[in-house]
Amino acid sequence: MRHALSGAAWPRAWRSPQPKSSYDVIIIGGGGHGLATAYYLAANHGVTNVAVIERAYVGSGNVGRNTTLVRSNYLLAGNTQFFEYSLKLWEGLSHELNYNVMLSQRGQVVLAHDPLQLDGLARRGNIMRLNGIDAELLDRGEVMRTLPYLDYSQQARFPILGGLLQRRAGTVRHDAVAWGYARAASGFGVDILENCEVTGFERDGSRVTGVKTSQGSILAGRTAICVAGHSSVLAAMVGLRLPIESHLLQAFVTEPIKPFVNHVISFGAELFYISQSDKGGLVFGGHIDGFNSYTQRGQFPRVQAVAECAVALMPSISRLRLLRHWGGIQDMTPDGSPFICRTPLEGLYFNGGWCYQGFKATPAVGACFAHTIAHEEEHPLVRHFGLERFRQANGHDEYGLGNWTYKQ
Amino acid sequence: MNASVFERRSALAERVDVGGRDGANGRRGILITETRGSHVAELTAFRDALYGDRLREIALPLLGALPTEVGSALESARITVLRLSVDQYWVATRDASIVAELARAIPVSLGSVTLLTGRIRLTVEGPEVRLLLCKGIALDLHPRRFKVGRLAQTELHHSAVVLLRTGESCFDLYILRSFAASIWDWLIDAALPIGYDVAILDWSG
Amino acid sequence: MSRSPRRLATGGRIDRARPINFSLEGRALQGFAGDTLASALLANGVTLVGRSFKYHRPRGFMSAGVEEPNGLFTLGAAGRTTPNVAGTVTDLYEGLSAVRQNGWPSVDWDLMAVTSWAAPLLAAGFYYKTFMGPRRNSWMFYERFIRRAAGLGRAVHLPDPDRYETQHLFADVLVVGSGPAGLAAAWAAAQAGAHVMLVEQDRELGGSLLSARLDSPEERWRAEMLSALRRMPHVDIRCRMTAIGLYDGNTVALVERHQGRPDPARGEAREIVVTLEAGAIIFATGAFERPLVFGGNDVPGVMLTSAARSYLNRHAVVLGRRVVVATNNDAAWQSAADLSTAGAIVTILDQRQTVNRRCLELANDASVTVKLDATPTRAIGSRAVTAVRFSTSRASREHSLDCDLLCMSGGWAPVVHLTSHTGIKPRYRADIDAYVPGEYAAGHFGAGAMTGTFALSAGIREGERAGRRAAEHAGYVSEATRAQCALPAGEDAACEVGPARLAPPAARGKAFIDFQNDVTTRDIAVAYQEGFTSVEHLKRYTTLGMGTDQGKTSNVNAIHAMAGYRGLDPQTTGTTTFRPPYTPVSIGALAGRHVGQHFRAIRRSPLHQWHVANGAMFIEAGLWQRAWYYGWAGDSASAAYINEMKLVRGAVGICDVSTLGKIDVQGPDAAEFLDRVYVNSFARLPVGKARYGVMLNDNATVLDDGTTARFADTHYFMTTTTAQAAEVASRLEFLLQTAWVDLKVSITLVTDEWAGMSIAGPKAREALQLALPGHDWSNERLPYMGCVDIDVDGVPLRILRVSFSGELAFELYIAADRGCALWEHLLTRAATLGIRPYGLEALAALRIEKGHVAGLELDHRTTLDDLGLGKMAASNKTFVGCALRERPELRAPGRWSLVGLECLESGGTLRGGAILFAPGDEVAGHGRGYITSVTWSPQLGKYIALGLYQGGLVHEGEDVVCAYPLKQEHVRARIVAPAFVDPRGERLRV
Amino acid sequence: MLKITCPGCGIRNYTEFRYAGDASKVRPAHGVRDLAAWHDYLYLFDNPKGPHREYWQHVLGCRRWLIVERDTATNTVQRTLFALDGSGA
Ligand SMILES: Cc1cc2nc3c(=O)[nH]c(=O)nc-3n(C[C@H](O)[C@H](O)[C@H](O)COP(=O)(O)OP(=O)(O)OC[C@H]3O[C@@H](n4cnc5c(N)ncnc54)[C@H](O)[C@@H]3O)c2cc1C
Ligand SMILES: NC(=O)c1ccc[n+]([C@@H]2O[C@H](COP(=O)([O-])OP(=O)(O)OC[C@H]3O[C@@H](n4cnc5c(N)ncnc54)[C@H](O)[C@@H]3O)[C@@H](O)[C@H]2O)c1
Ligand SMILES: Cc1cc2nc3c(=O)[nH]c(=O)nc-3n(C[C@H](O)[C@H](O)[C@H](O)COP(=O)(O)O)c2cc1C
Ligand SMILES: [Zn+2]
Repeated sequence: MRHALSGAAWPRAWRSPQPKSSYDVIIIGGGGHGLATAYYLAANHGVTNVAVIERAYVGSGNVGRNTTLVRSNYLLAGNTQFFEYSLKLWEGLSHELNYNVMLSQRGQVVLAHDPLQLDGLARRGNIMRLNGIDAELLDRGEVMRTLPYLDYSQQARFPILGGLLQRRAGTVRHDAVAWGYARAASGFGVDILENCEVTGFERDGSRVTGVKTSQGSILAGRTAICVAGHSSVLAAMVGLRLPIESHLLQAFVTEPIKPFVNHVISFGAELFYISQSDKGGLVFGGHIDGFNSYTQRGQFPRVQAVAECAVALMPSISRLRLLRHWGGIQDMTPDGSPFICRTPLEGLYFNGGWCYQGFKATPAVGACFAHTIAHEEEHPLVRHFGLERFRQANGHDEYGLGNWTYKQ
Repeated sequence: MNASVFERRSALAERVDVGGRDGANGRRGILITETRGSHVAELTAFRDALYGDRLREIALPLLGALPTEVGSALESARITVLRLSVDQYWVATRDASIVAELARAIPVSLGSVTLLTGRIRLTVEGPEVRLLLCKGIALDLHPRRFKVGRLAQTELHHSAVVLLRTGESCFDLYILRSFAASIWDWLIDAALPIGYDVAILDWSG
Repeated sequence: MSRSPRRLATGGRIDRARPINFSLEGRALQGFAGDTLASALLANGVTLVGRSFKYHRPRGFMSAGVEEPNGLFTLGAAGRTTPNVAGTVTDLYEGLSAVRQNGWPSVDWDLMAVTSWAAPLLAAGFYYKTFMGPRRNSWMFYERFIRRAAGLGRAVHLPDPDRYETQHLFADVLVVGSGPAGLAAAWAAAQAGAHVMLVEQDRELGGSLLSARLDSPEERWRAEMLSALRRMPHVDIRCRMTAIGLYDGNTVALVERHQGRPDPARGEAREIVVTLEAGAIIFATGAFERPLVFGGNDVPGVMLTSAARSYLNRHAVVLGRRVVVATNNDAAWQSAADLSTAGAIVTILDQRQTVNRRCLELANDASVTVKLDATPTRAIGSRAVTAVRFSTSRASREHSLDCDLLCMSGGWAPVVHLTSHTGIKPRYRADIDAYVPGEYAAGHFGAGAMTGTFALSAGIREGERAGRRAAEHAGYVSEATRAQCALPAGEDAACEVGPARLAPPAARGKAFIDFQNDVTTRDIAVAYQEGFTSVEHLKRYTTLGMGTDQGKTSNVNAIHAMAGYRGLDPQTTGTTTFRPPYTPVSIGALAGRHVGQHFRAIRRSPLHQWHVANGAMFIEAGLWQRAWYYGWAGDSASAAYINEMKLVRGAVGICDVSTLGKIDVQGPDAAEFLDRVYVNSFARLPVGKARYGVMLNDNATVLDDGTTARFADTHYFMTTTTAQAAEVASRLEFLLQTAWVDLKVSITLVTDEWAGMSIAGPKAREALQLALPGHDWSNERLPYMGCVDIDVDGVPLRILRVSFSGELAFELYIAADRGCALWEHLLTRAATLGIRPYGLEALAALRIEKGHVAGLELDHRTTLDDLGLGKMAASNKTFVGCALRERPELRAPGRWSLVGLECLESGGTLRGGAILFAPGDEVAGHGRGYITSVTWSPQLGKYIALGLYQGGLVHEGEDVVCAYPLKQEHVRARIVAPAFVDPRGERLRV
Repeated sequence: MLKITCPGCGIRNYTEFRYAGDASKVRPAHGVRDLAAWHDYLYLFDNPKGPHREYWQHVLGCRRWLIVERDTATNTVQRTLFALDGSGA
């Protein structure tokens, strides 16, 4: 605050060091997950001889291009506790990092348009309540009172029957998360190496001993992959095949307007969700484009389909104008759940497969992955997220997706 | 067959009856016609090159002629034959007996003859027909690219349709019955600024 | 007709004979046809047009085009209220009403301007460092105020009364932009025979030529070119159409705006979004003029030079009497000359030590005072500019010049947006101090100012060349058409550009870089010091370029500033990513006609109209609308379904099942094929019999269930659930075409070909005997699970004796278009039995009583065994999913599997989504299962349910607690076999 | 817009098709009960950034299944054939 009031600049947010020849831990990927992992390694486990290697700039990946929704309305054992842990960490994060990440708990309403959907939400809400997580089931009238500007007319193609409200859900300022963790980790001595791309791994038999990068080889006791949409590319460098396909998800923002939408609203007829940023833009997103791609830019028909959902949900959005749309590459998994685990290779750890939901998980991923790396054993909250889970059963299928990466 | 107590009913009955509307410039640039009482049958041969040829041998005398190119159709007064893929044909006719004859003539070991009672045939025509269709169909329908007699299986309003060009400014659309009312509503909505007339061509008499 | 103080009596491209009335905040004003809102306001002396985002500083128009950062308005009223519209691109229309934005209580007297006293607090990144407050959720408190202050215009929560459309168009060659380069390109491509579409966002063709005087050679050239183009039949010219994005595969998204006020009742669209596929694309999008960066460069009256010229020559508006033009390049000299010729006293300050001889001659001829080596340091004035301070490299003292219009020109930024959309990075060209397209994808060509070719004739020739090459790419090679078009008479204007000098951050007064988002040179310094030095970090930390203008006037200046701090050249720093849309586009336009009921197609059963006419209420089931319940049975679903159930259990009802998926499976290998896809055997199913089948996904979860009947050795008729019909069909086709290519089977989707109806209840047979008396409906002829094709009056009918409800039942299928007649026939002929229709709600309730799985039981997570159907799996054959079904956890005894539940509390309600616990359990955590489907059972007089429970029927007879904390309910229930009615199935077989 | 040339119908927008994943994976023969083989087939992907062989069905057109060779880094399609003609590698 003092710096802010005086108007003077703060010191450099994070150092820009030269790479050392070796580290105790190398984290590949300077997104939210990689930076949070580095921070918690230092803060919780005293491991500070750490490098985060980022091929572009910090936050250039999905942490900097997601729709910033955080929530803990999960159903399956394992998920409820993990995501609630994450939400709790969000609630203290600005103070912990001394950096305002602008957690805005404006509440999320998930809508239902047929009775089965409503029963599904009821089950979800009941599970949340049974696990100490706030949830309210709204009938049509209550949704109308809470969100009076949705389409309740005869013209609505999929009438709104009700919804599930989690008041503690909301949004977080995405860039601030990357910067806040980077700054705090750097403060502990973590080296953040930007514009440094990992191009291969150093190996000693079945042990991974470091990475090859665009700035030379760097050795490490333990190496952790945190590269979101590029997990398979990294895995291929050590000959691993993953239960992951990379898909493109688009996001959208309108011109800034005065407060218009207070909550985060999720349509139930198709995948579509919307909220308003502090800057005033309506931020929204929909379904993945539907075929695997690393292009980081979307197809126009998806833009139109998402706009159609927007108007179907909220007819008054029609006159507002789309300012920008962009894409991010995300890992899609057969069951929609992620991986945080050791790998078949010694010294190599993996976090990925986050589908649509990795941003809200950022603090918990950091804490649990750091634990997993530090203790060489999975944190109890992430035991469901192993790479081998499909050998036993169908994995951890929160939304009943079957086994399709591309239909979610 | 037509005298049955179970008379055929259009999926668009109430809709077509409403009639047309003038467009923004006071004109009606489109005519949409629903053909009633036609019969559409699908002929397919099982996957085997020889079967396809046999099928053609049998069908040819009954149908008079068969389109040689995949994605094209032949029209005569009584009958339209559409070739959807190598060994898949549609026969659209006002004459139910042709379908019956085909079903009799083609052995079940060779392929199948299925009466399609769930297809609605709409004809859209008029000087503005391409303007209307470009609102929903993502194909280049310029006559130098899509000639008279060409057909395409494509998408219209989230559903699969067969589009056949029967004239410079005249197209037939075969649409699925369950989507028909929705597509109709969509079409006349799209035709609103252009102006349209509607008509019924009844072959059942 | 009122005379505006600043409007010239003659000249310009306005039609003085067509005055247009409009209003600003209720104040009646007048302009002319040909005006934009901006030019009309300026003509009326309105120069203060908005307040800035953060500091609420007064602002005037900076530009005359899409790059405008300041002059944003809220247009229209009620449902037509549209915020954030740039006045510079709004064509004036009769009755237009505009409101300026972001001032409170008004833009003229903005109390929020106090925030500028707290300016130090608002430096880049201030949010991140403050507002955390003492408590964890303090931000939520501050945020309320920040949100209210943020945002530009105010939108309304009313539906938009206007109409939009989408279209698909095609062209051999698309030309974007109708400046000299674009016109020449379109002409040349059309000469070669290509079908050309020429799009221009402006209301008129000509681009920068529209800013030339009407008596100029440029204007004569434009007119001749236009008439040449209009004579070419295959040139499609569209004004008011903006290319908003370039996508994969030569796809360009465009938006066309209606002129004036469209009438939705007559079908007129306000905007049309076009997806255009082009054989080749020519980008002739021109260049934006860059502002100069000096203190107070945002004071109203400071404006881009090209804008001042455009207002003068295009709209006949003179914006100042004492004008200073500050520049680093030649283009501004023409504007200075034009302003002077129009009567202003003009001084030009050029940063360069020497300039082109032609510039000096131009100035001399037009009596413009020239000062070289002169860099503006500060504009003086608060609500209007009154003077400018400038310095030279020779003297340390600042000079001052009074002025009421200060024009600035800091060089040119080619419009490289579209070519960058597909990921091509722009390249920096030091000679013109600008970014140009890094490369072109195959079939893409650039021409004119957008490639850095600023000289007029060279741009025209480049356009011509691009036009020919594009036509060639699209397949039009023609040797005969090498003819060149004429060039404008006279010598081209000079067009050299010097380097832009930025005011140092220490200079006095705020020097703005991003005007809309209030990013100053100091903010860039802060970002630099704090390490936000990459252009992407700079953007995100300062919000630079993130406003409605997307940094069209600010990005290059910002990059230069940061490159300067870092000691890098602009090629190394690079630009931020360009993203669509090029200019903001209405969300309604993107949605087009897919709004309201047209949002997604509605599928209707062949009996739909009957249901409508006979009091049915409908419910969504995927795209289908299904009859939910009927008015005869009650006013609400909860009342009606019970009466409908009673009817089926007590007499006979009829239900529309046409939405079931239907697939014809034919061919010599049909039996083998079905044996592979179903868990149970169909090869041994006799002709004339039907069987319930279940198919699995490869991962052993249940994909679908349904009845399949055999009508011949090689012919089966498969039904699927409504929900999975499309999925099943695709799956079957997949297997046949990729894995089992040797099987001779053909699959035809016949869902739409058949109307289906189920006649169910103890009197079902009687009903059929009454309705279709000529046929044998006896149990012997058509036993349970029998099937037969019959002929009624020459019409084929397909009968399956299957039951979902548990009662004696027959499913009748008939050609879809005859369905309604059959349905009515049955109802009339069997009326004496009291037959009536029943809907989906009753159907679902009946099946719960019977214990059939559906809906939430088939949720892609449950396996065959979970649903109690494990014994259906044939052991003597293999089927899809059988391998992975053997995985250990899928076979574990403790899996949640299907149970029935009976409510034990009179007056208690079972609810779907309740969580199940054993009586001794702590009611917390994830429970042992949950309720999937519930109904009131008139038969049993209580609520019954299906659910999944850990261990399943092992616990039969035990009590459970159904917890529903959302309503604070705990209800006791008992686990029972999931067959509440006629468990032995006797009623089915009568 | 991604365009796919259906060998039967010609060049179309990708929206007429449905994507169905990696076509280079070999489905274990019907009846094979090898858990590991099915696991790898169903759950593991090369997911390359570069050339990719994949299944699409022309679901709103001729309904045929296709094999499309496309570069996932650029979305450019190199080749399309009917799955029936391209089974195997
Ligand atoms: C459009 C969109 C919207 C989303 N919305 C939400 C939402 O509302 N809520 C939610 O919870 N989740 C959301 N997600 C998902 C969420 O953003 C991601 O799951 C999450 O950000 C992934 O973790 P990350 O932050 O570490 O990833 P990233 O920020 O992507 O970090 C990975 C980093 O690895 C780097 N990298 C890759 N390869 C290499 C290499 N070879 N060498 C070095 N570095 C490399 C990348 O440059 C990148 O910076 C969304 C995703 C997208 C794309
Ligand atoms: N002397 C100089 O230094 C200098 C600098 C720049 C320009 N110029 C002059 O400007 C002219 C350049 O000609 P030009 O043809 O290259 O450019 P132009 O500016 O004359 O025309 C570009 C046109 O493209 C349109 N446009 C841009 N993006 C569009 C989009 N996405 N969709 C639809 N329309 C779009 C603009 O509205 C404009 O009309 C020449 O006369 C040149 O002399 C001179
Ligand atoms: C939550 C959120 C809000 C955003 N708001 C804006 C905005 O108001 N203006 C803007 O220009 N971009 C906005 N963006 C988009 C960014 O400019 C940028 O497109 C995005 O971070 C992806 O980066 P890229 O386009 O550089 O690939 C926003 C992004 C996010 C994630
Ligand atoms: Zn096809």
